[in-house]
Amino acid sequence: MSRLHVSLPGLNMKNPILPASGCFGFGKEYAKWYDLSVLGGITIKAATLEGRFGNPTPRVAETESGMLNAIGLQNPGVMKILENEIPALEPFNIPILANIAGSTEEEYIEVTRQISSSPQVSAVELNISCPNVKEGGIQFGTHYESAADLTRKVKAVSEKPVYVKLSPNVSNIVEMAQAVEEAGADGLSMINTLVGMKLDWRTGNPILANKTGGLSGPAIKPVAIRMIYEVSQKVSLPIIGMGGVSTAEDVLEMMSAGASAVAVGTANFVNPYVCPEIIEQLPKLLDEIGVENISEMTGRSTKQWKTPLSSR
Amino acid sequence: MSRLHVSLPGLNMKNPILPASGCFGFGKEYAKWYDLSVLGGITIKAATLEGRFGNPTPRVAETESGMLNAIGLQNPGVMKILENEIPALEPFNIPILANIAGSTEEEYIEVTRQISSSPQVSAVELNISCPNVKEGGIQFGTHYESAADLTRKVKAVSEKPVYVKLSPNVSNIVEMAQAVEEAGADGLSMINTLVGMKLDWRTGNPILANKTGGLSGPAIKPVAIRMIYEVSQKVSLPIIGMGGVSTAEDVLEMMSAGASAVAVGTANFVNPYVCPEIIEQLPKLLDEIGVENISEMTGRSTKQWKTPLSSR
Amino acid sequence: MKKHLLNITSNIEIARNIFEMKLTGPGVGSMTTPGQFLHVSVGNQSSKLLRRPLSICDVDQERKEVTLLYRAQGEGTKQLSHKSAEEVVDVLGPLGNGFELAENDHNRKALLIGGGIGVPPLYYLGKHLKKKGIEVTFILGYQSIEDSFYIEKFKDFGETIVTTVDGSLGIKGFVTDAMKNVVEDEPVIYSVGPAIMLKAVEERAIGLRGYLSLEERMGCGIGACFACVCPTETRESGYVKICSDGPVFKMGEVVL
Amino acid sequence: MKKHLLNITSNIEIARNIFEMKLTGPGVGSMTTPGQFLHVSVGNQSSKLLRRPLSICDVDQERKEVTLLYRAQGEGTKQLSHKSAEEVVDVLGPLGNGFELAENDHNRKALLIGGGIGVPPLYYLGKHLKKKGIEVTFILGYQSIEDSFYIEKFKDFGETIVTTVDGSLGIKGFVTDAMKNVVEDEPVIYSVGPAIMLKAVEERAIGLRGYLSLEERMGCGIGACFACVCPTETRESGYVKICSDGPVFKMGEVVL
Ligand SMILES: Cc1cc2nc3c(=O)[nH]c(=O)nc-3n(C[C@H](O)[C@H](O)[C@H](O)COP(=O)(O)OP(=O)(O)OC[C@H]3O[C@@H](n4cnc5c(N)ncnc54)[C@H](O)[C@@H]3O)c2cc1C
Ligand SMILES: Cc1cc2nc3c(=O)[nH]c(=O)nc-3n(C[C@H](O)[C@H](O)[C@H](O)COP(=O)(O)OP(=O)(O)OC[C@H]3O[C@@H](n4cnc5c(N)ncnc54)[C@H](O)[C@@H]3O)c2cc1C
Ligand SMILES: Cc1cc2nc3c(=O)[nH]c(=O)nc-3n(C[C@H](O)[C@H](O)[C@H](O)COP(=O)(O)O)c2cc1C
Ligand SMILES: Cc1cc2nc3c(=O)[nH]c(=O)nc-3n(C[C@H](O)[C@H](O)[C@H](O)COP(=O)(O)O)c2cc1C
Ligand code: FES
Ligand code: FES
Repeated sequence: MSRLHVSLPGLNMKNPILPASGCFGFGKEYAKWYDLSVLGGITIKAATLEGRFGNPTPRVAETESGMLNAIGLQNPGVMKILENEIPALEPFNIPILANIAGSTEEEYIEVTRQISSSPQVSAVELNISCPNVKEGGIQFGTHYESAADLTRKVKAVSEKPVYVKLSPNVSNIVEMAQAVEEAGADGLSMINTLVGMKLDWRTGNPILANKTGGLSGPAIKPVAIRMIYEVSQKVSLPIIGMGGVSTAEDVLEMMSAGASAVAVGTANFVNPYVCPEIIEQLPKLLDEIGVENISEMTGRSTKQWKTPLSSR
Repeated sequence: MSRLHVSLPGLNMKNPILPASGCFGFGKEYAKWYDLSVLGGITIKAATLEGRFGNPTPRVAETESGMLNAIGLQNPGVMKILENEIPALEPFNIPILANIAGSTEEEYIEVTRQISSSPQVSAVELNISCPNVKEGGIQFGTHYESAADLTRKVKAVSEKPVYVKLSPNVSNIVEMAQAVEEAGADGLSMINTLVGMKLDWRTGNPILANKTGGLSGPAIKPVAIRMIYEVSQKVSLPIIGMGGVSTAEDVLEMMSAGASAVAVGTANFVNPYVCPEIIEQLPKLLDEIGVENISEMTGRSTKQWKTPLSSR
Repeated sequence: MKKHLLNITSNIEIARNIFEMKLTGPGVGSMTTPGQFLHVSVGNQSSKLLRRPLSICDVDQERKEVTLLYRAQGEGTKQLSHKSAEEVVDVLGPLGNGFELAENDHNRKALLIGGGIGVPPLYYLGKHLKKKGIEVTFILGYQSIEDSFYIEKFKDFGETIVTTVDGSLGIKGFVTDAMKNVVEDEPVIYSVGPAIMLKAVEERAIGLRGYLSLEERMGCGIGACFACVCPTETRESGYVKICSDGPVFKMGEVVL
Repeated sequence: MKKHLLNITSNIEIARNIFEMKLTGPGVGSMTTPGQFLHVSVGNQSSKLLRRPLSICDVDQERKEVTLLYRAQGEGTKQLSHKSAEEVVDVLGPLGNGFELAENDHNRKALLIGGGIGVPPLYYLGKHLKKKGIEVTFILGYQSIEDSFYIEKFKDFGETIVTTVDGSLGIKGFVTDAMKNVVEDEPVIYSVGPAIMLKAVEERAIGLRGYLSLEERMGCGIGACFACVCPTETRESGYVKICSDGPVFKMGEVVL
């Protein structure tokens, strides 16, 4: 087995790198740039029950070392995704993590039921943290009981392991993580974007048509690292870490904080080859620090002390 | 009256620019660089009842377009501040905003009582949001009732207007703002730092001795703008905006979002002259967009629509 | 599709805040279609993450040299304007679908209408159309004479009508003010500029065949992030992506 | 105190990852005291906000040229190492308090002990002490021969003993392994290096007078942010700020 191999519920990955949801479409665009079979896995764009057009444009804005997006969950709907998008990924033979969104519990449940029954889908990622649509699930993402409740119901119908994607826009990420753990989640994805905004100083108008958007990119990495560090000490679920990762060094930092696999989002826009480049770089860095298997990296920052550390 | 003049409770400022607490010491270091009387005001470093040594070093780390700090409220204690530090600012004849921290309600109350009675102090800033000390008030900063309670008690003893400095590490900043408004705050300062962390990828160890720290700098500006934008529509208190401001354009962006004055923190470390340079630049930008008085900028982003906009 | 590191051969201001950047490298070989764009990184190690879409303005295949014209307006393009010869620029491209070159229209006329920083791609397009023997007319709209550029060069390929908003050069007004008799003339329309201009052009050109090149803020530039969509009534999905389905669309195809 | 824009006259690698940068400008006039440092901005418009403290290694007041020696290890210093002659570097300084030059010690000896990237400020210090007629001995500690630099230049000012951890040059071991007979010799000690080295030096030099230059991660570099404190038992406040009260302290003054 390769030294980069990692194994998470439903996701048997030849390396810990997968693109983050919404930053890689359904894969076919990047398949024109490189052979996707080098990836550890792929997270596909959020699926809702019916197709959605999303928000008006402009949908993106640049910020210092980051970007704002307010795409608004545009997608063709779960049926078309199952018909057209997922089959196209078959040749690459990599685990597929299907991101799921909705406005109501019923929508989440139905989308999960449909998508998790595809033999190609390895696991589902419950997006209860999209800040960009009025009914994008953010109500579940900041309210612990609703999140736990939804997790329980989705788990009941899912044929595949369920990862819950946490919003960083909460007072206490640990309590949120514990709530969904207790509700039966198989893993956590964290973090989604921070809610942010940018105005044109000349006019005072927001750049985004949606006004606010989700902040991603290197700017938010310190928040992601902190939250993964805190949560990994208090729950025993595996964590797919994300938030500002753009280099192999970032991947090892995030795994040290407690992540078992790492998703790369915004960095794909900066460099479409970023995922394969990171994957190529990882063994060199492991050599540099004398670590044989990358899975040993997970949680190094806390393992070094005998008792778990709380950070404040 | 100058076109840059702004007036907030207790703070009659010849321009809207003041250094942020903790980023400017007690002023005397920067007084070696320029004449502080050009400033609209000055926020001094947090005072506690007794002197505190703060956290072990390293206390700062660099992140992309930002930095982490975990100073830990080091200060000589309120008495020495009143004896040695505040009098040294007298020659500059600018409003002084005194930042107050504590571990207990009693400490906050006592520090406020003492410092607000100084004739040189124009207003106090209640720091209920320091993420870097176990007992730095963060328990008040993320719990609405405790924050309101503390505000009420501090207001009762303060001889000067009270600004409450809000933490961005909350699920709902608007509810927090409303709670302290109801409790009688005279104004809001926002935002304090986001809790973040950085690890050395080679060792897995945190860079900061305190492990986690507060994220500041341009990286967090989109979060600050969003929170000021949301809060300014739901409370009628004046807001001292801060978070990543480093140019005159940033100042106008933040005022457009709803701030009445703007504090500059981390940018002082990048360029010690940043405050006077911004102040010099502001009239040129106002000319460029044809605005006479800077106070007209406050809340432009929302004033342009007839009904207040909620952003999500 | 490819990422290329190109070397700057020159980067000079040719009008107020308008820069002409010439870049060379083997990657230029693939840049053959007018209307396509490059997704340009403005700095290394920098806090500006997103690439800037810039149209291909001209290509010299012998020298393997591509020309971009850009306005230094925001932080990113200003940063680009400070780069000097020999420095390297990281670009993705060529991206998007360019202009259809009206193969069957060789005995017809073409009217190329560009506003402001929409002008550049018309240069490479005009060159191609002229080579095909099509009679080309340009209408180029600028803010004022100080903002105008490349006018003499456009004249190599066809009649060139200039409009300026302040009247300091050519016709005072907008490009549409120079669109007399278009419908009778029956040219094929090719237009690039802000949405508001494209809309006005479309209204003046009802019944004609034409192509519009759209602008929108982009994330990926390659069709993956859904940042740059535009509604359409002619496609089943209900939208197009400007970066990968466009930036050039048939007139009438998208809802402006 | 001042911010200066200095022009790079040269920036070259003189040992493995060790760069010598020479900078010129009128601001150099004020850089007269060994042991002070410059707070150096590593890039414009960049995502690296914090300045890097770098010691003054040498100053040529006639040419108004200051020399810095730095190890390109992290992102910021690597960025600095890519700058070329003619480029401008933004520095604050000179900052901090330098070495006391032992005015009354002209008939005594000085022992200057530097480890790794603590070596540079000893050069300017040695120059000054020699000019005052003091007998100078250097102990310079490096990782290995590839990391060593400036040894021949140090010899101009006094005996120069080298240690390397791997034994590839000079004495195998640490600087303290070269500190024989120090106490009997009674030199004034000047030492720069990591805290662990300074502690070891201090232990070997009990009873001697000496100065230590400390390192710590800095925010402001000018005493305002309290990032760089160090405990002390000799001052009322209980702490010193390395950037403004130091970086040089009397031996015994700070708790290492
Ligand atoms: C297909 C296409 C072709 C283009 N061709 C050219 C050209 O040849 N010459 C030229 O000068 N300009 C062209 N533009 C516009 C150009 O992309 C923007 O002017 C440029 O991105 C602005 O960047 P900035 O750094 O100046 O502004 P900033 O405000 O710093 O940009 C911030 C972010 O907003 C985006 N943005 C801002 N304004 C625009 C805009 N008008 N269109 C798209 N994105 C924008 C930037 O790309 C960046 O992501 C084209 C745009 C598109 C979509
Ligand atoms: C007073 C003083 C004088 C110094 N003189 C020299 C010198 O002459 N030559 C030289 O090569 N180095 C010197 N150093 C150390 C030098 O400042 C660091 O090596 C450098 O800041 C590291 O930056 P980086 O970009 O390589 O690392 P990064 O890891 O990118 O730095 C990130 C942040 O941490 C800080 N940092 C990292 N390591 C150190 C360190 N060892 N000490 C202080 N801050 C650190 C950086 O300044 C920056 O703020 C001195 C330090 C001090 C305090
Ligand atoms: C353009 C864009 C679209 C996104 N769409 C989704 C989405 O559909 N579902 C989801 O769970 N997260 C979505 N995200 C969030 C990312 O998956 C990721 O959690 C976040 O961007 C942080 O990672 P990054 O900093 O590496 O981009 C989106 C992010 C971006 C930038
Ligand atoms: C080194 C440092 C020390 C700080 N100390 C304090 C403090 O004592 N009290 C306080 O209310 N805020 C403190 N802050 C927070 C700032 O006042 C400000 O709210 C925050 O840094 C965001 O602004 P900026 O991005 O402009 O730095 C500190 C920030 C930094 C960087
Ligand atoms: S920019 Fe990403 S889809 Fe067009
Ligand atoms: S670095 Fe700010 S006090 Fe020393």
